[in-house]
Amino acid sequence: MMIWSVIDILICALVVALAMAALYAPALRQRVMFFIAFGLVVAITWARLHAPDLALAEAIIGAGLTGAMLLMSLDHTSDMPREPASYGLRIGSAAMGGVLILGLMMIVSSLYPIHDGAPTLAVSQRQVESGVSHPVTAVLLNFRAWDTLLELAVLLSAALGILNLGPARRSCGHAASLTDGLARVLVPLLILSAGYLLWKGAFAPGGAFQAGAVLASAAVVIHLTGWEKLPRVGLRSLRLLLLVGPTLFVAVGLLPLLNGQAFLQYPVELAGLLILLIESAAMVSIAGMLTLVYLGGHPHANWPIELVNPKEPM
Amino acid sequence: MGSSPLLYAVTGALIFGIGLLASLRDEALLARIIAINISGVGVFLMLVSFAYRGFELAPDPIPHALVLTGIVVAVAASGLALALEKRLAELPKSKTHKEDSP
Amino acid sequence: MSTILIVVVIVPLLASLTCLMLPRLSDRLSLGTGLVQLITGGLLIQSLASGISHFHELGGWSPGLGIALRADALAGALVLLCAIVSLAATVYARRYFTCVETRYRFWPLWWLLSTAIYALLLSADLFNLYVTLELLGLSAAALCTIGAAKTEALRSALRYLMLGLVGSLLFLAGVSMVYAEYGTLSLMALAGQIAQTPATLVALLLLSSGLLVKCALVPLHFWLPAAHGSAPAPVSAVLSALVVKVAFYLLLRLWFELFSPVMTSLFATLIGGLGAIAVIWGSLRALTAARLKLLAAYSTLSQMGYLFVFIPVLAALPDEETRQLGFGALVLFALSHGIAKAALFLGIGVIQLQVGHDRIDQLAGSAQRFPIAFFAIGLAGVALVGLPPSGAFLAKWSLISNSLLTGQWWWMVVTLTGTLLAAAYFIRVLGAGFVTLGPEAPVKGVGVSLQAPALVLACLATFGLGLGAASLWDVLAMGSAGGQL
Amino acid sequence: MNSLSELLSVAIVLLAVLVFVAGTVALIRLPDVLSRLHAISKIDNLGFGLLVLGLILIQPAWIDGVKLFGIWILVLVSSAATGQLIARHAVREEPR
Repeated sequence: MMIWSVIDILICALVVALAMAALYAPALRQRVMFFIAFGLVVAITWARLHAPDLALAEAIIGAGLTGAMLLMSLDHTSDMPREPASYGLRIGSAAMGGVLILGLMMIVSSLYPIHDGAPTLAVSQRQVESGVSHPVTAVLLNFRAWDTLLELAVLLSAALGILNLGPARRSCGHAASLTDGLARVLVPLLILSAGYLLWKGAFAPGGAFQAGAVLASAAVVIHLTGWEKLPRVGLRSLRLLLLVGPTLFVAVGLLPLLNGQAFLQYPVELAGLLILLIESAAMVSIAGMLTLVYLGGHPHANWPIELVNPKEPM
Repeated sequence: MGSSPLLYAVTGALIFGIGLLASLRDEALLARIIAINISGVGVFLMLVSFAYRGFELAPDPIPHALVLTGIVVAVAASGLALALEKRLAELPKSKTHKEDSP
Repeated sequence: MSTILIVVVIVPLLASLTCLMLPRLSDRLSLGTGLVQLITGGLLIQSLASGISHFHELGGWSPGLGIALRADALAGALVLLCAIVSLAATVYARRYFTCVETRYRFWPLWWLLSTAIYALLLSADLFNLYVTLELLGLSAAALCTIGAAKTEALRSALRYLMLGLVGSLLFLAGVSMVYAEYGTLSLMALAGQIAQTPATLVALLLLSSGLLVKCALVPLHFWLPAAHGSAPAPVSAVLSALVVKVAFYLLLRLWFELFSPVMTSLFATLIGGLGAIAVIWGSLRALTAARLKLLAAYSTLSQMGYLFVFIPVLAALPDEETRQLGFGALVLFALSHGIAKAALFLGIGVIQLQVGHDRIDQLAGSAQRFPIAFFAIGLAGVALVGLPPSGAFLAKWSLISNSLLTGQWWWMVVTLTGTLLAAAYFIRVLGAGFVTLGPEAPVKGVGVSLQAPALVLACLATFGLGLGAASLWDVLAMGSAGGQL
Repeated sequence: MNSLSELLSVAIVLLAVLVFVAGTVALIRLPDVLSRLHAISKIDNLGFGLLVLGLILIQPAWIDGVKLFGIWILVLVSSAATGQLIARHAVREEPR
């Protein structure tokens, strides 16, 4: 069993080293590269800590999408002005920070051994009523469904904030036949695996967020290859795309209120089906929102609606 | 064998601290977004290592759901910040004189 | 299993989604939603006053397993405050944003912000509070950039967003440590178990510092004046009146309900000291502010300082009865500041919309041109300074008498100097405004429905809360506000 | 206790590690972009290929072997494409 602690030490050392590199590398471009590597090693850490859902999400969202966004915004960020703060200030803040971090590390280690709280035991006991056999999906979409609904609202508010800002990034795609070929291989595969991830979410690691993120990465590939031939997403369908996830979630949540039950209390026998329904709608919306978050602006000039004349009488 | 989650929790606390300190430094926005994301991963690392129950037992699913929510929230916030900065870079450097009434 | 809590939280979310789907209906829909929220808030307070405590286990799972929504008198009072201020700001925003397209972009985000506020006030789960805090920060930052946002507005919104993220991260670290130690996230379950251990103390520090960043207490305040000063008027009204106050509500919840065994008097005095610095420093900066909105933002800083000065006084109060009254005074002060500050920002917005700028030294003649708006600003000033008819006067009076009762006379000195400084910077505004222009000045009036919300709020702040304060106290007493307080 | 296939897979994986190390050293030491590119693509197809082969041998279910093989094909496709793009960019940069 000694071998595992060696591996653990290696992984932790690698994670800390990449974090330091991503924070203190001289040039911005290097930092982004180190950050993407950091995201991938963290995905391996989640796998080591028996959290496959998070490994998927970290690889796709943490390293993939966030990395792609950072790379795309590198071109309009001037490199950092090189005037480091006074030597004393830097040493002082580093020392003070170091002491605080050491204190936090000692306190965290004093928390062990961790024992299961009441909610954890309740999750395993009542797993069968949740309608799905994978515990993480059960917690996400049944026991703590309110968190997930608010999280969709967070994504929606970010997407709306971005849509109101300005035009989206121009696709810098030099439609070379090579990238075309790559996209022709990757995009169908990504869409296929998104569907697979969505379906698998009920009984194994996967689910709406990972599937939505995979779809968004397919959109990133399309944006990079600069395919103009694709049908333009109309304003109304863009709005519908953003809405279908949260709206369906709220609607399914409100139904139980009609016969006196609590909000989001799915009938036990229908729970599995309802969760699949919510997840597929959420996947579509998440894919749309994450693509907009990557594009950094609205694809249509007169978002949110085509006005006949701007001063349309109310 | 119970020691390994403690190692990850302590690493998580270390990364959380380092990331937070770096995010307070006055640098290009991109660097601060990277710092905040790294600090977020630090907290998630602490959460997941609190959930780890060793090789044989299944881990506690609740922190995994929390961290999944955290990852998605982090990418939403980073995306909004990057879009704001892109817009700032696009706006003409001179102060637009049109007053704030739309 | 009270469904009124669900109505309070879900109606704004549905409104946001419908405004996004059917932009042409969004104006009328927003007015309707504002009214529905006001009625629901009234019903909630009424049922709380008659002693019913509201509880809703989401998904039907027991609180330990699932998330629960809960409303006691404190939460009910703030829900009503939010309903009143957001209705007034909604009516105002409908006229303020003349461009139709901006309004269509404004409404969905506006109702997402309201959803975040209501969800945060009613939530009884620690991690759920983190998600609502994030939704609050993101939608508020997005709203600051609505309309033709200048570079200055964008830059301050970006700084606001980044600091909000730092605050949320600190909060999340605190949440993870509480979960590691106690194994549960539900506030009710935690309230009984919290014990005096080093890890709990560190968790309290992390949670509190995260929230202190969000309600801009002195060392962490520099983002507030720019953000509130450069946002559109209805947004900065809600930012100053509600968003900052909701973060303070969370601090109250944590300090007095969850972590009360860990709260030492030293911690309370330190917080009171920081509050005192905020009161003085905020008022001084308001005195020298060049623009009306900056003045209002600095005044928010100093008024929030008062709320923190209440903390050591309440902590030191001996018996339960006076503590209940003192807590009632704190809530009264928070309500009256919220409504008065919203009235002030909405009034300033009227002037800025018409005149094109809000520089104080060039305000000449604005009392002539916008009599209603300027009267509303004056009335709001009365409530903010804390002159007799207003609720703030009663709250400050109770603060001063309690501070003398507990022998901490210095809080009285801080309150008095703060009030004098506040009076000074308001007189400066009124003086500049009442300078009359020559007869030939173009007196271009402004639509009443743009000025009415500010006036209604100002009257509510001074007369409504002043005369109706007694009913607030017995609602709080009946609903056992703040749990163990 | 370890059967023939386990011994074989350990050997192959060690070989793969060797290729990774060699590729990394080459990446650091080689002077210009194109030759470095050569080193990286070696890591991708040969090193990773050996690693996948080693892992396939000890997979209980054959379907996992197919998945691993699929992963290798994907890595090959993407590294070929990116290698080409980097090379074209490097060549265009060179004359200046």
